[in-house]
Amino acid sequence: MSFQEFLHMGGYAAYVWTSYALALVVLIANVVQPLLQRRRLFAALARKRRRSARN
Amino acid sequence: MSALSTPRAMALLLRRDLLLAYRRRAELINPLLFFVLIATLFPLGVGADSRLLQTAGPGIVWVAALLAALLSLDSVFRSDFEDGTLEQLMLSAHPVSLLVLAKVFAHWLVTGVPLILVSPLIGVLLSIPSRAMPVLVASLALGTPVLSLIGAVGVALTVGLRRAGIILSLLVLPLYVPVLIFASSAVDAASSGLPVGPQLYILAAMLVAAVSLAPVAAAASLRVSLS
Amino acid sequence: MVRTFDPNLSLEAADLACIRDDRVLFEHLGFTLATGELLMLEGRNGSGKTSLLRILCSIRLPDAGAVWWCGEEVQRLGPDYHEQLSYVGHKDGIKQDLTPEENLRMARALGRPSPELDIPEALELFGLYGFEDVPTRTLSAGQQRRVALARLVATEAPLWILDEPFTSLDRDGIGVFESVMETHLERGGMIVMTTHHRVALEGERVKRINLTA
Amino acid sequence: MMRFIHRLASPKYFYDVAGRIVPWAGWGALILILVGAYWGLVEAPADYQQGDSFRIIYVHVPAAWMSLFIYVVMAAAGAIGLVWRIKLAEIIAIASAPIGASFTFLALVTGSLWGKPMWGTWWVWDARLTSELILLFLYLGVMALYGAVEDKRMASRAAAILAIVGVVNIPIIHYSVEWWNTLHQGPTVTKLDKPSIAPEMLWPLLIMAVGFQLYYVATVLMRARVELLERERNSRWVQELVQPR
Repeated sequence: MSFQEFLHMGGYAAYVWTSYALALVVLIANVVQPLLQRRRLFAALARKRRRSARN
Repeated sequence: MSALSTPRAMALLLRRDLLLAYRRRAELINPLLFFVLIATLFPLGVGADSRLLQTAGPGIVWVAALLAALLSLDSVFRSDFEDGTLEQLMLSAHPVSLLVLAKVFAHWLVTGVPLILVSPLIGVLLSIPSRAMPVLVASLALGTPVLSLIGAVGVALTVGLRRAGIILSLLVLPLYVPVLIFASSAVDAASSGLPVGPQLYILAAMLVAAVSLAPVAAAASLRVSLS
Repeated sequence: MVRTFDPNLSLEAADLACIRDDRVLFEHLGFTLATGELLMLEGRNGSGKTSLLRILCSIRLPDAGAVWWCGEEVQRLGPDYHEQLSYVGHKDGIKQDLTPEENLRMARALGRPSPELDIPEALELFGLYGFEDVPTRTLSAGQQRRVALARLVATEAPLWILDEPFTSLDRDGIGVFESVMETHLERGGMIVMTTHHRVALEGERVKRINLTA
Repeated sequence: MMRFIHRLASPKYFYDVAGRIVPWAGWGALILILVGAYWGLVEAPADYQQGDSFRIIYVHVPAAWMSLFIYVVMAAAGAIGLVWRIKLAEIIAIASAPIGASFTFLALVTGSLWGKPMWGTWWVWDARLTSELILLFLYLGVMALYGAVEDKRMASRAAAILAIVGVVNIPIIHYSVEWWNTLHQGPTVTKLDKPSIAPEMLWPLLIMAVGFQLYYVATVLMRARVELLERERNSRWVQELVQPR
């Protein structure tokens, strides 16, 4: 099987590759989101700490 | 003097809620009007072909009933929450779930029963054959209490929220799916002269399950919403 | 002969904490209340008085600690505890579309009816004679408050939990309610309350907790 | 054993243990998913009826499994949190919701993408797709309720009750939809049901499924850790974590 054939997926390329791409996006999004949230939280906590340190 | 028996307290609560509904009887008509209105809009939207209406009729009646039930749900606990009587119910000497059951029953009597009574009229508008009318009424009689009971859980969860309406429909409508399926299929089967026993038995089973489980869930939800 | 309550009743709280929107309102709060005692909760607005009352009623869960009624945790007692308490909160807890009499009848159905006072007597005590059969919504705010307070004497519960009971009462109403509280304590009842008014009850039986401190 | 549970229930300990599990589960998931995808896309032979389009199965079916599995986990964790008032269980429940919802979404869209070449339309009221759609609404309801209640402790208890109500209803909904489907569709070929499947097609499916499970473990713990930090932001251990002295 050539690489071309592999990409072609027997004529179903659009469906198969969209499915896998979407799965990839969803899987990555679920990892990235908590990481971002964690960063936001740490930034907020650090801000709060600086504020209270100044007072 | 000891506390009243719980059934007596439930009866008094039921009486109180009916009395309150009677004192605000002008509002009672609204869900009913809504029900009739939706049923009128459908033929205007899809065309008045009587064959088409016959196939779609049972579904339309039931979707309309679902929406009318949803519209009236908010009043189960809302006013009691706002004036603080809900707190008093939670602090009563009786199990909250049974008091909830009494309240839901009162609510069904003033919102569900009128729907059942006008449903033959809607059936005529949607050209449901007259032999299916008893089944239509029976399916509503078994199904609308389930709607009220499941709805009560949803209202109990959202009663503390300021804008509860849209969330309430998101919580409650998916749970209405089985009732919709079996009830409209019963009416459908009846209009084509098929037996309807299984559907009605399943609806009855759902009613039994809802009566025994929903008040407990609603009581637990109220406890969360009030804290 | 006025009936007295069981002298062995007690309300106890230990290590209570309340956190609201990640602000600690109070923590490590505890007290014991015996029959005939009044507990006054003091503190600034927003210091958690209402939250504490709601925890004591078992409407709200404490974030730590527990409340015991006669040695049993109130969350576990449920209705058996509710039977022993009457609560008048911020909201009057009365139906505007019902008459005072109908409101009290419902209250008696939910709790334990008082063997000493019937509904007309309870209303009369609070100066509502002649108003028993008009819709409550036509009454003034002070009169509505009186209906809510009449619930306390129309039912029989040893423990009263009161959130600012004097709100919108006139001087006469305050006087009446103070003497009602006095009688309740003499019978061996207990009261937990918050108020911004100076209350004419004094002596050993009055305990105070300041939440701001 | 009890002591272990008790220690696990302490937020700081949970935070540390979860932090140690996340990389293992995460890398394991990555490897399994890559192996499963390679096997499914390259090694497995094409289906003699459906050609290569059946390869969507390796995403669709595990996602559909996970969507149900996570809902059950969410309801169970919610029930534990409600009954024993264990904060961590509440957090696990609420952290599961968005992950479960995204798997449900994935199952729906891939089902639709699979259906297009098979049925010729994007959407068929097939029993499984319909149930999956309702499941998505149930997830969205839980998330919307959690988002709408301001006090997060109260919100998670409300969401837990809703999840339990949902989990009681899921079998009823599933059964009724299936029954409705046979009634209205007649004998349509249910392509999504595979009575028998060749082992060389099955293996990648199972590997994918385990990979998704591990992925769920990793992401739910990641979310739970962040949620825990947010709720405990005023406690000493979080303060020390943010800015160690």
